[in-house]
Amino acid sequence: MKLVKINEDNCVYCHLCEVACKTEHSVSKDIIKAVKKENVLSRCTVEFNYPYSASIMCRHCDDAPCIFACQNGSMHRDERGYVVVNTQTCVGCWMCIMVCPYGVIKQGKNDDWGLSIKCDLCPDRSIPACVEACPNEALTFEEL
Amino acid sequence: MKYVIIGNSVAGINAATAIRQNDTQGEILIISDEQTRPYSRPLLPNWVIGEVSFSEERMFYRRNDFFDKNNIQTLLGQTVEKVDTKQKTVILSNKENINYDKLIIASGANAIMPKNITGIDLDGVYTLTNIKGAKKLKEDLVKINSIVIVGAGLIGTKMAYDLSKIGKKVVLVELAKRVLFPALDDYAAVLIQEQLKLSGVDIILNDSVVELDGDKTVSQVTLSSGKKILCDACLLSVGVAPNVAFVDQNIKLDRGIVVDDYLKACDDCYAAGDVASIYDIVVNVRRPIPILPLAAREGYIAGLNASGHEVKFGGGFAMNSIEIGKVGFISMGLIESDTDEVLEYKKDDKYRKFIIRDNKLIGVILVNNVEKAGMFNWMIEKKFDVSWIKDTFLNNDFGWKYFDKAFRVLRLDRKLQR
Amino acid sequence: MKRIDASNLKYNVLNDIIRRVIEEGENKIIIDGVCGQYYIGCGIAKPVEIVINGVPGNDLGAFMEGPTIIVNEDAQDGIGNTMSSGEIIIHGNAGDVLGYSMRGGSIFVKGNVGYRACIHMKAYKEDVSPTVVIGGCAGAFMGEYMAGGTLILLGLNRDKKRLTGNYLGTGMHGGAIFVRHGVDESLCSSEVLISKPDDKDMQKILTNVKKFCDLFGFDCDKIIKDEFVKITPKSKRPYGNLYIPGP
Amino acid sequence: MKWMKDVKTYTPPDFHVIRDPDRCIKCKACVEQCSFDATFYDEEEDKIWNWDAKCVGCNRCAAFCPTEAITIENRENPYRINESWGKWNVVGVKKRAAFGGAPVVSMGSDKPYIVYWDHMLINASQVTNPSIDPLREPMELKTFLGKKVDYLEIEDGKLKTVLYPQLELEIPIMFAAMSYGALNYNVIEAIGRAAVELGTYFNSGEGGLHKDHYKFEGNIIVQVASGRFGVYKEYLDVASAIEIKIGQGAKPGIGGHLPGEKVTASIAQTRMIPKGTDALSPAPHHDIYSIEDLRQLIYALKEATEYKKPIFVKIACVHNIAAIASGVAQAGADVIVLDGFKGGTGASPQVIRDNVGLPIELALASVDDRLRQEGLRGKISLVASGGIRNSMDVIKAIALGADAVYIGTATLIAIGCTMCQQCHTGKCAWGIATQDPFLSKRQNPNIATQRLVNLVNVWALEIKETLGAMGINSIESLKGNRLALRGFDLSEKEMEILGILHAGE
Repeated sequence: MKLVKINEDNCVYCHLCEVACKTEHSVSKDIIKAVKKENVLSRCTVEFNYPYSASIMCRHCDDAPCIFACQNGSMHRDERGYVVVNTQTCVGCWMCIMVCPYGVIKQGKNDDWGLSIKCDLCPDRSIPACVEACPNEALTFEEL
Repeated sequence: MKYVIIGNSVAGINAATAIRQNDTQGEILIISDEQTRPYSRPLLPNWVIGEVSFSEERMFYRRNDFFDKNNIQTLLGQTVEKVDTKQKTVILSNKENINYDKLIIASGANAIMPKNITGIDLDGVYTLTNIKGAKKLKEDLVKINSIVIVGAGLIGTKMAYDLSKIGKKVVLVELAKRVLFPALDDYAAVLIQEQLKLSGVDIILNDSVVELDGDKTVSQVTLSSGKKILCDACLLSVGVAPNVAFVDQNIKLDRGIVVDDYLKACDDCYAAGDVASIYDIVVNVRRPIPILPLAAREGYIAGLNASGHEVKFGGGFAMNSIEIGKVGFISMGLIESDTDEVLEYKKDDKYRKFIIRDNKLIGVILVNNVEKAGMFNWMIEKKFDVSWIKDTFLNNDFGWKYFDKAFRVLRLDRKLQR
Repeated sequence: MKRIDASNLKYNVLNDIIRRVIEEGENKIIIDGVCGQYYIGCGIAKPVEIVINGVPGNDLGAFMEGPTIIVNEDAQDGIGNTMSSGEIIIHGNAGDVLGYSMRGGSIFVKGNVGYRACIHMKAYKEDVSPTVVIGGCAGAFMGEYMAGGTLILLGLNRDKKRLTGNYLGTGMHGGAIFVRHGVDESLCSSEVLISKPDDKDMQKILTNVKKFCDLFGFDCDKIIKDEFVKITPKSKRPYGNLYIPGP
Repeated sequence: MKWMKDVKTYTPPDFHVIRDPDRCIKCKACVEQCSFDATFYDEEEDKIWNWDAKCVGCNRCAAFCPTEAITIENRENPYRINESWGKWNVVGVKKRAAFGGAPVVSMGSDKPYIVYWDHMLINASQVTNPSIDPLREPMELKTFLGKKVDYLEIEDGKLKTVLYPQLELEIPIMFAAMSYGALNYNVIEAIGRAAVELGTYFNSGEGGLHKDHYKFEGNIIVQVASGRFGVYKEYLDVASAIEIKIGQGAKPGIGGHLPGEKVTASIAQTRMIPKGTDALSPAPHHDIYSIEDLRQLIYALKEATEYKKPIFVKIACVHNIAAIASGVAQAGADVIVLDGFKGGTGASPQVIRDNVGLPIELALASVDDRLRQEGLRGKISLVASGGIRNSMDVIKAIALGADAVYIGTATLIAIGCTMCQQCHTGKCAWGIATQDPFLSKRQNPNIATQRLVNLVNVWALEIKETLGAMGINSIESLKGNRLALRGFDLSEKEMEILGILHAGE
């Protein structure tokens, strides 16, 4: 299964993966609108602790604890085999956050309900937006 | 091969999923006394106050096509009266016998009805662990203006908050000195109590209900302190007890069904979910831990083992996630200790607490900054040596950045599987 | 042991013979009749012993790693140029630029040395540090740019001669120079500090002087009881303030 | 703003950072990329600020801004225009007066001296001696560097003469000496990999060679400079050739100076010096005061490597370069490297960089002439370096008499350098001239290698096409062929030194 490989030795802490992620997961698909109007949350998070920096996102565990913890089947494995959350049914109980061993699920909002936000490896793209945006090959899309 | 699963909820569904992954041919039958599609039990409080309805997909545990897609038979609305593990038969209350090759008991737990409260049989006394109890409460809700909730556990607390949100007068009575006693320590509980009070909930601590009075319907609650509270209804949420009435003598019981490391109760019979007494890796005892993530995993492992695998279940530990008003918290494992190393960070409504024993993390409370909680969960589960990294736990920006590079790379490259 | 007669051999021929002999596994070589051949022992990286009878030419033991070279007479310029380890023992005087840029091993000279001894000598990795002991006097610019190591100047055959020349320790930014009988401060550059050696320094001096005396037959006790001074750089960065970021 | 500016040492900013607030999405890409603190985020105000005085014009922020919200502009001279003083002279006086130090600068001189390359045109064939299509016909760029014998003796059908060691270059372009310390590990790694892939050589510079880079054996030229950093047996053995650095074009007659803060543990080990001390390269080699002394070092190195490797001697172009080069040739060097006035540097006093030396074009022509006159040119090889900016500069250099060229600045520009001239600060925002582990990550060796390979391959293609147009099918035939060049806008004297005719002649 192809995944986003995190090459921390190449990460330059530029946040462009986050920007690309926000844009890809916005309604408008417009970078400025996505950030300024839609307030989209990024699925990946860039961490920094000099000199380390890296963008961390869902590792799509084979044995995903978040799927087990989900109280109504919102967290599931899609046809590609990736762990994704059904935004229509998620109620934001944060049980997935409680068990995610990588700490990569974020708290978002979905109308009245909370919404777990996580990497869905861009189902509409052949290469995830963050990988494409990374200027230094710190994120690569490959078999892990 | 015929698999029979008693219980149509989290453990049962996951057991069926696991069996179907391994055995595409075998017959799978799920028996449940409930008539509904498997639904999300934690959402019942929301359903009661009308935030969500059964017409919405989010109310259900699996999508509508789940049984068809996985070729699972169901027998709904039937109560299991007896399990005969010698004959490998399940006897239903309508005296029908169902034979099985493998049995998985995932019958869950029911609300405890305390025997020492008089007047518990009156109308207007509710419980909220299944659809039956919830339905009753929902139907009567229009008539109820004030309600006493007995037991400030997860259900009690959430219900108290939800009911006061829709304008009911709520009194929350708790025997212990704080709300959410087993899940939170004093500091965190105060944060929750503040939220409850803000939304209008009266909290009475260190007290218990001894008597319910009323003419057919509850109208007054008497506490052991002698205090009397006028009300229209009383919700009992003092805990749950495993549903084990139907098992035979081959299946050993303590508080729940005793299982081995492979979740086996006896030959060809497995137990999973709230009904099973499993190993608590934090407090080192066997006991039922009635929480959803564990039920799901147990069900899945029981299903795997029933269909020919030998997967060990390493045990679990208590963990809770709840949001009351503006305060969201996650707690895991032990929450208080006088004898272990305790790390604490307190600032306004931010709270982080870690309990460490022998350089292993055994308990965590996170309030209002919970996104990395799962990493601690992993450390507890894996009995990870935290001596070299524990100093960073209290940082609000805790994350991968504090790990040793080699370890981090291995983990993020999925070379070190969870 | 192998004896080589170097009379009338050109340096490249002689060195080729030495290299071949070492390749064959010989670990002690005596070269007789040496008369000014350059580069003896240059670039040899084996712990062999080379004894030289006669006066070897420039760049004796340059770039070498490990050999012991014993010269029984005087030697010329560039001894131990950029050497990494090994030992050079001169039973006479040595010429200019002794131990240029050497970073390990040791050189013992019985007599005087010329100008610019131990320029840019340096130490690295804590435990790798060169040592040079000079029995006689030295010329100007001794220890220029010195970045590490130990240089001991004994001034044994002083004879009214100045112990060192001008510009002692110019640009020095590491290591230590020990001078017996003290040093004329006006000869030193402004980058150095002159102090009294502490016990640890004295121990180091004693060890090296003892070895020097064993090699050349002096009375160690007599030499060591005289006063020594220690010359060290004021800063590891002598020219740190000369420049500003431009443009 | 964080803190008020220092009024006492004020000089007007060189750049103006313009941020379009409508486009800025506060993603902080610019903030994290600026290593000079010229842009920073104020959390309380939720605002990103610019500080023009700190901007060095490296354009890292503009390059990374995903919404093109940032523009960097050169600030006009704010002082009253004075043709004889100019901004730089005023600022120069002020800075020296305020800080009490000599400004150190990097990269090649930016002063408007004449670039002779741009005053030479290349010939092409028409009708007679027809042009060649390099895409379909073989075109030889292979070059050998090293001492050549006068004549070959053949005995029994076999070569009797013992040939001198040679470097074999697939392309007459090598990567110039840039030391570990000036550049970081990742950049050297990339340059090494590119050299291997291209079949050419890279020069380690005077800072030694990291153990990890020994794997490039076969494509390494190592340098022995006055500091002798990292020079030891293995280092000499792993090299294909050894270069004695006498001088550097950007700072002829000046020593090197790697400040102590750049001497990290790894660099200290590679250079074989203590960690944190200044790495001082003396101006001269203190064992070289004459051509004879140089000869001594050349042969010491030859002895140390058993005459198996060519010895390069790199000299900076200065006024009597022809006589010096002749001496170097006679001292036994196999290859002479001429480093021109426009050559780059990691750090050089500004006045030296901008005023001392000689352009490579003139130096190369005069050295080639002199060596020819003395009958030495056929014996040794000449490498030109310092200010080679494109493939046509390579062609012109070879026509003026070089065997091959070194490229330094072009190498760095290929991998990101924007010539902001801040190498000496160690804060290179492009992750090139810095040892900061966080900044060094900005160079990904995989990407950088590819860029270098692309650059040199494209130059090679352009050279082949130009050779084809000239009707030459081997770079060898171009060497010293000054008839292929014509000058324009040059004085008679300049053309005389360059040895070329005026355009139209």
